[in-house]
Amino acid sequence: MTDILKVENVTLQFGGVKAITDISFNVKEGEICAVIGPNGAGKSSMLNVINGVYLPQIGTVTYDGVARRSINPRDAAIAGMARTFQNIALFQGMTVLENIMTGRNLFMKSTWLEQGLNIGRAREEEKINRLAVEKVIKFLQIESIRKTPVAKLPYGLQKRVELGRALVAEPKILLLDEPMAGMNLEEKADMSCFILEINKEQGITTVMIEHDMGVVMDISDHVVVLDYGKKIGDGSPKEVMANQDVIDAYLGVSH
Amino acid sequence: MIYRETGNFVTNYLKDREIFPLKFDKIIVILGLLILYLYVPTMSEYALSAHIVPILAVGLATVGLNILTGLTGQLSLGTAGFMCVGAFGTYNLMLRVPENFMSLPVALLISGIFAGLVGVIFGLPAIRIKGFYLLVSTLAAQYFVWWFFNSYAWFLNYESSGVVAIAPKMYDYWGLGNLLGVDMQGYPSRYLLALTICLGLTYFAKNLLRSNTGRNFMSVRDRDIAASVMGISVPRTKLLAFFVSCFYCGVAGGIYSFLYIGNVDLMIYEIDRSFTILFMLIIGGLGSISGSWLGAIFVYEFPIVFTWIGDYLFQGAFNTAVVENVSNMVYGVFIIALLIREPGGFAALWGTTKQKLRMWPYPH
Amino acid sequence: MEEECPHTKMTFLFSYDVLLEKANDSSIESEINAVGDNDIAFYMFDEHEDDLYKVSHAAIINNSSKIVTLNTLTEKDSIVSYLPLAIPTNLLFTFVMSLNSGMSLNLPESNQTIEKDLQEIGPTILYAPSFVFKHIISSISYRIESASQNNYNRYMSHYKILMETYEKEISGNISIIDKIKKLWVMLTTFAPAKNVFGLTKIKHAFVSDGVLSKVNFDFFHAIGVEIQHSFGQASSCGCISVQPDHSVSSENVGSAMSGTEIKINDNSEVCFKSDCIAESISGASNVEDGWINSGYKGSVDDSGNIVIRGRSKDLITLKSGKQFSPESIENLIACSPFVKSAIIVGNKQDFNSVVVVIDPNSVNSWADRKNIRYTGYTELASKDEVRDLIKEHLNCVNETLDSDLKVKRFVVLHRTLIMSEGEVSKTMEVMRSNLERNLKDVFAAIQANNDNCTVNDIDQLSYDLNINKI
Amino acid sequence: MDWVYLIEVLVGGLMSGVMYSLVAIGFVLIYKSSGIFNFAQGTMLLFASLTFVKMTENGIDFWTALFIAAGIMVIFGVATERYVIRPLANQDLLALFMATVGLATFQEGFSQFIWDSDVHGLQMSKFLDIGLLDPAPIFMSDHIPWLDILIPKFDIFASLVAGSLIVVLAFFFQKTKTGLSLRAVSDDHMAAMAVGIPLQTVWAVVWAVTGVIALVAGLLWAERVSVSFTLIEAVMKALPVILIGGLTSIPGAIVGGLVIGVGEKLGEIYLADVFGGQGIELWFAYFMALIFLVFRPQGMFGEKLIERV
Repeated sequence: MTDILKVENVTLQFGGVKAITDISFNVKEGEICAVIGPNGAGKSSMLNVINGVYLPQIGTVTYDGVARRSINPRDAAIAGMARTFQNIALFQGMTVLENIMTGRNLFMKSTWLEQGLNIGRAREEEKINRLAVEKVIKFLQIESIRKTPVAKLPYGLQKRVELGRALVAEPKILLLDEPMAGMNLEEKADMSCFILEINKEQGITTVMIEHDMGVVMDISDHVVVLDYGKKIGDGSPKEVMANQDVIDAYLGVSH
Repeated sequence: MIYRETGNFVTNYLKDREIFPLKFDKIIVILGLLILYLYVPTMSEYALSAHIVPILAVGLATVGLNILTGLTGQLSLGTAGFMCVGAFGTYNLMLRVPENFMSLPVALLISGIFAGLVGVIFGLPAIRIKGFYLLVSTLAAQYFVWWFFNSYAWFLNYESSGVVAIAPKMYDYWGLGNLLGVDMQGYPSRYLLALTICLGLTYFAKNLLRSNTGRNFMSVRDRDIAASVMGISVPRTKLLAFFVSCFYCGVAGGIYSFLYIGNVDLMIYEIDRSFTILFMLIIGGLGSISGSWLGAIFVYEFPIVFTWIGDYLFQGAFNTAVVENVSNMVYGVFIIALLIREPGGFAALWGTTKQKLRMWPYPH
Repeated sequence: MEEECPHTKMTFLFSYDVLLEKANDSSIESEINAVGDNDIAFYMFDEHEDDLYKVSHAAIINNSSKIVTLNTLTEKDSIVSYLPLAIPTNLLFTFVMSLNSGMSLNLPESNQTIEKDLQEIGPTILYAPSFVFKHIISSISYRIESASQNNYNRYMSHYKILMETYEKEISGNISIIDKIKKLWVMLTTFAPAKNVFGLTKIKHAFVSDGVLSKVNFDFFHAIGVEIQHSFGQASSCGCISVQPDHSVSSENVGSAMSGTEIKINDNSEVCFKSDCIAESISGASNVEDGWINSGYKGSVDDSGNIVIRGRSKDLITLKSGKQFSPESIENLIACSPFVKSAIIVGNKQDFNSVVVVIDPNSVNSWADRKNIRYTGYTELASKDEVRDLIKEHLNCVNETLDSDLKVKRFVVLHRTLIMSEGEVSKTMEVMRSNLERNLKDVFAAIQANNDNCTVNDIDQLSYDLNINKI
Repeated sequence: MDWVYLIEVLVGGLMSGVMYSLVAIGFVLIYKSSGIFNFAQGTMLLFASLTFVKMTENGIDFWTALFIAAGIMVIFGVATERYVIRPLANQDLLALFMATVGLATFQEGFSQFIWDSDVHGLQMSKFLDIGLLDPAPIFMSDHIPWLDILIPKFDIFASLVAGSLIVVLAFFFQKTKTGLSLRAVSDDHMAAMAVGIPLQTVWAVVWAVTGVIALVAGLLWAERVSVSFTLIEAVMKALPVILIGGLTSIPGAIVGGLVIGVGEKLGEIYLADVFGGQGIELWFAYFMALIFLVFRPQGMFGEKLIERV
């Protein structure tokens, strides 16, 4: 299998603070790669560098064979990256359906004039893309909340809607930032199933930040461990668990 | 209570996104259209000229501002400036283009496009500036446009008074009036033209709102980073919102000057009007097209009705200044109370009422 | 899979894609033609017998035709199916009947959307087990309980008017004023109330199992939802009797349909003969002298209507030797919107006791209304106020009962019944034997006449329950 | 190039900048403490100065009137916090902005209702005769003797008042407990609440202080433009100032005011001809602010936001 994503020597700093120091790792096509590490280890920053929200000072990210120091988030989306956020970034003023429909915006080719007049391509696209959205709604079992404003939903469901919004864009690679944070056991189990199914059935490469070690060990193929902005482990879940640095980081050996 | 929703189901996705999915609403809308087109034109000239036509004009501007502020989240205080571009644009098109090529409805739309382009220019800073900081750009637009038309007398056809009357022949519509034997300068025909434009543009706005463009607008408003991560071009979306919004304001300005007042007067496009329209938007409810119209009706009629009640109760015991001041006080308190009680404005109030009616007799 | 389901031949199971491919195959026509009338069309599952029944094409089509003709169903009708297919009568009433009459069959989108779907579709035929009707009553009740005081009072007074005029209506002496009153309360309260639940267009509402209590039955009839009881089981391909239209008796389940004969045997059990029957797959037979024993106690009244008293297995014999079917009393108790289910305990006892499961929704709303604080179901159920509420209701029920059947003690259960543990069936019928196994402490304490008991529940926790005297 | 003229213009610009800053400081205080974009600042100026003028016109002496007017402004500020801001806490910022616009409408009606809508002149010189020096010349333009530059003495007086106000404010925020609480609140609402700072009290204090600042600013402005409806427009002048300054910074408000004041004067002199018309000061300040913000979107002293996602 080829590497769909290569992160090479990436360093990111805000002002004088280094969030990420010289990190490199590869993600193979079709795998679930978990990025783990204590709070403040630079995990979210890593995702933000990968899809271009942050611009790293040094280093390249090679995605789909193209090496770049930075990528515009929009271009990343066009190239097939979709993601969810740590603090849910749903569009709070919109319904579940509208939120997920927004995920299809790259498939909408009609102009705003057509859409305003509600003619031709605009109608057709609404129909076709709605069909794709409905498939995702069914897959995530959120039929009953389709027309509910997302602001009214409980946390777990919002996470699910956000996953739906990313998924409906038919991405090649899915970046999930703590998809199970703050969920109860049942919700976590559901979410793990969804992620596994997305990965195995639809073959979408998944990069996931997660705190729950149980979940990480269960579903990921490849684990990258960060601590204080540095990479301290990289390998299969078993290898990583046996790594002394990782154990130290998690058990809190003084630095 | 009046809603009977049983058996009201959709069989395809296009039906699911209809503007009026409930049968009952459809009936009301058809009745409303009949009244608007058949009954209202027969109302007195006073009712049309002092109430209905001006409400159509400011309501349309409110819908325009709603697209920018309510849907896209870009706060604007330049509405009156953009209306001003529309009014002067229409006047100059009618004045300078040979009348065989130009007619009022066409001039209104073209000057709307002018206003839209001016809007795009002043919208450019929005790509970098966010939130309240953007006020400075729209205020610059407001003051600059006003100063511009004030300074360059060419646009006013060198009328020294600052007010130009509109020649009757400008209401000619390519001889349509003679053909139908109707006085096209009369308020009924002015009303019908304004109504048709407003309904058309409201329908257009509603369509935008429920289509991809509308969702892009709202996504930029709610979370611009998430929007760009999903492939939405945030700058393009903002500029488009400026264009569409200012187009509406421009057309509304044309309607205000041509179909309501009957002359082009710079003084009515001062900053106060921008605030009035912002009030209409907030009271009506951000993001709701029907709310914009409700807000426009309320804000426009409030001082009129208040003065009328004051006169009726006190038989002119107080002078107009006192009535105006009290009206301002009541109005201010009303706005604050409404924001405390229901920040979503009339649209949200109507939404909850409708929900109650649908669930009657149950509370939820 | 073959090991788990020995009666299923694997060749019949395809993935959906393969099925679709096969459907496009031209050979499908000949396969269809090869099917004979007496070949098996479905397997039906009987939860009580825990057995599968083979149903032939001819039998089930025949049975459904009878119902279609009896109720003059046409392609203009529509029905929503929301029970598992394998439940015998559901299959008959929804799938087969829709094919037979041409009416449209609707399936809800998911479990959570049933209510909304029902409202949107607005079916003309409702086919449901009694728990659905009870659920509708309790939903109305808990929603009204949480309404503002004004609305609540108005609803209650309208409810009174409705029931009064309904009684006059069936007794035939309704005055014009009463008619106007009824029209008014319908228009302002009950028509919209029906509408929210999608009941507006209902022409026939079939109850699949057992009978509704009189109060609920009358309420539905009063608001114009004509309940028709039916009776049947898997061995009869679903249905042997249906109440006719406009029947106003909540007691019976209608007379035997054409082609069906009814006999009451010596144990006063209902036996039947029918031209459409199904065979058990396990070979277990309940045929006695050519009559199939339904396993239900019952009788036939003067006008030929069958009255079902309850399952013979569940029969209770008091110490005094008095025998009765608990179901009728349980139904009476459960007709309160606050009671979800009730289980009578009385076998070999001096008197009857009852285990009550409260309805969380309506009791929640009621508690909110009364300003009662609680953290969850268990605490709510243990509240003195709730105990008093149930006690009051039981007193009312007792007034209608013979003196030796009166309920003397009751327990408010600390949890609801769990379907996955088999305590209730898919149609929410209480499965006594499983319940008695899971909550043996409660039943033992009641039988031992204790005042309280500690339950070691299946969740490994123990709960203290009071056994209250009435 | 006439250097003296240029310096005169510059100094004049600085002086009018001080006036802008005075209005802007009130703005910034409220924005800093609660994130509210207070549009009622202009009507507060009107209300304060109108109250003062009407009292002096009715024979109340300067200091008493000043004291009473300040008291009324404090009550008004506290009432605003209690009945407008508190019920709207946790609302979206636009709603709060609109509420202050509503407040402005109310205040505009209210102040003109209880007083009147006439234009009042205000000569401070009348009141400042406190015997130390002959007050009349202070308010006349004069040449500063050793430089031969024409500077209105009133401007110097205004600058002194503004300067001392800033010193008092600085003392208030650095040394008093309430001031420190305010700084804590402006840094982080939640954290401030967590350590037990009473948010609502702080807000009430801020609104009261803003009311007093509005009184001072109102009186100084009124000396120039008279007490009337036009005072409300002072707020429109202050907008570009605080936006350049960065909304949350008092030094920003001051520097912003000076920049706009000087820029406006220079623009009028050197650019008016380019645009072929008079009155470019109507929009020139906004353009300056706009161009500035395009290069520095968070304003001069505003905090740069790193958006966490």
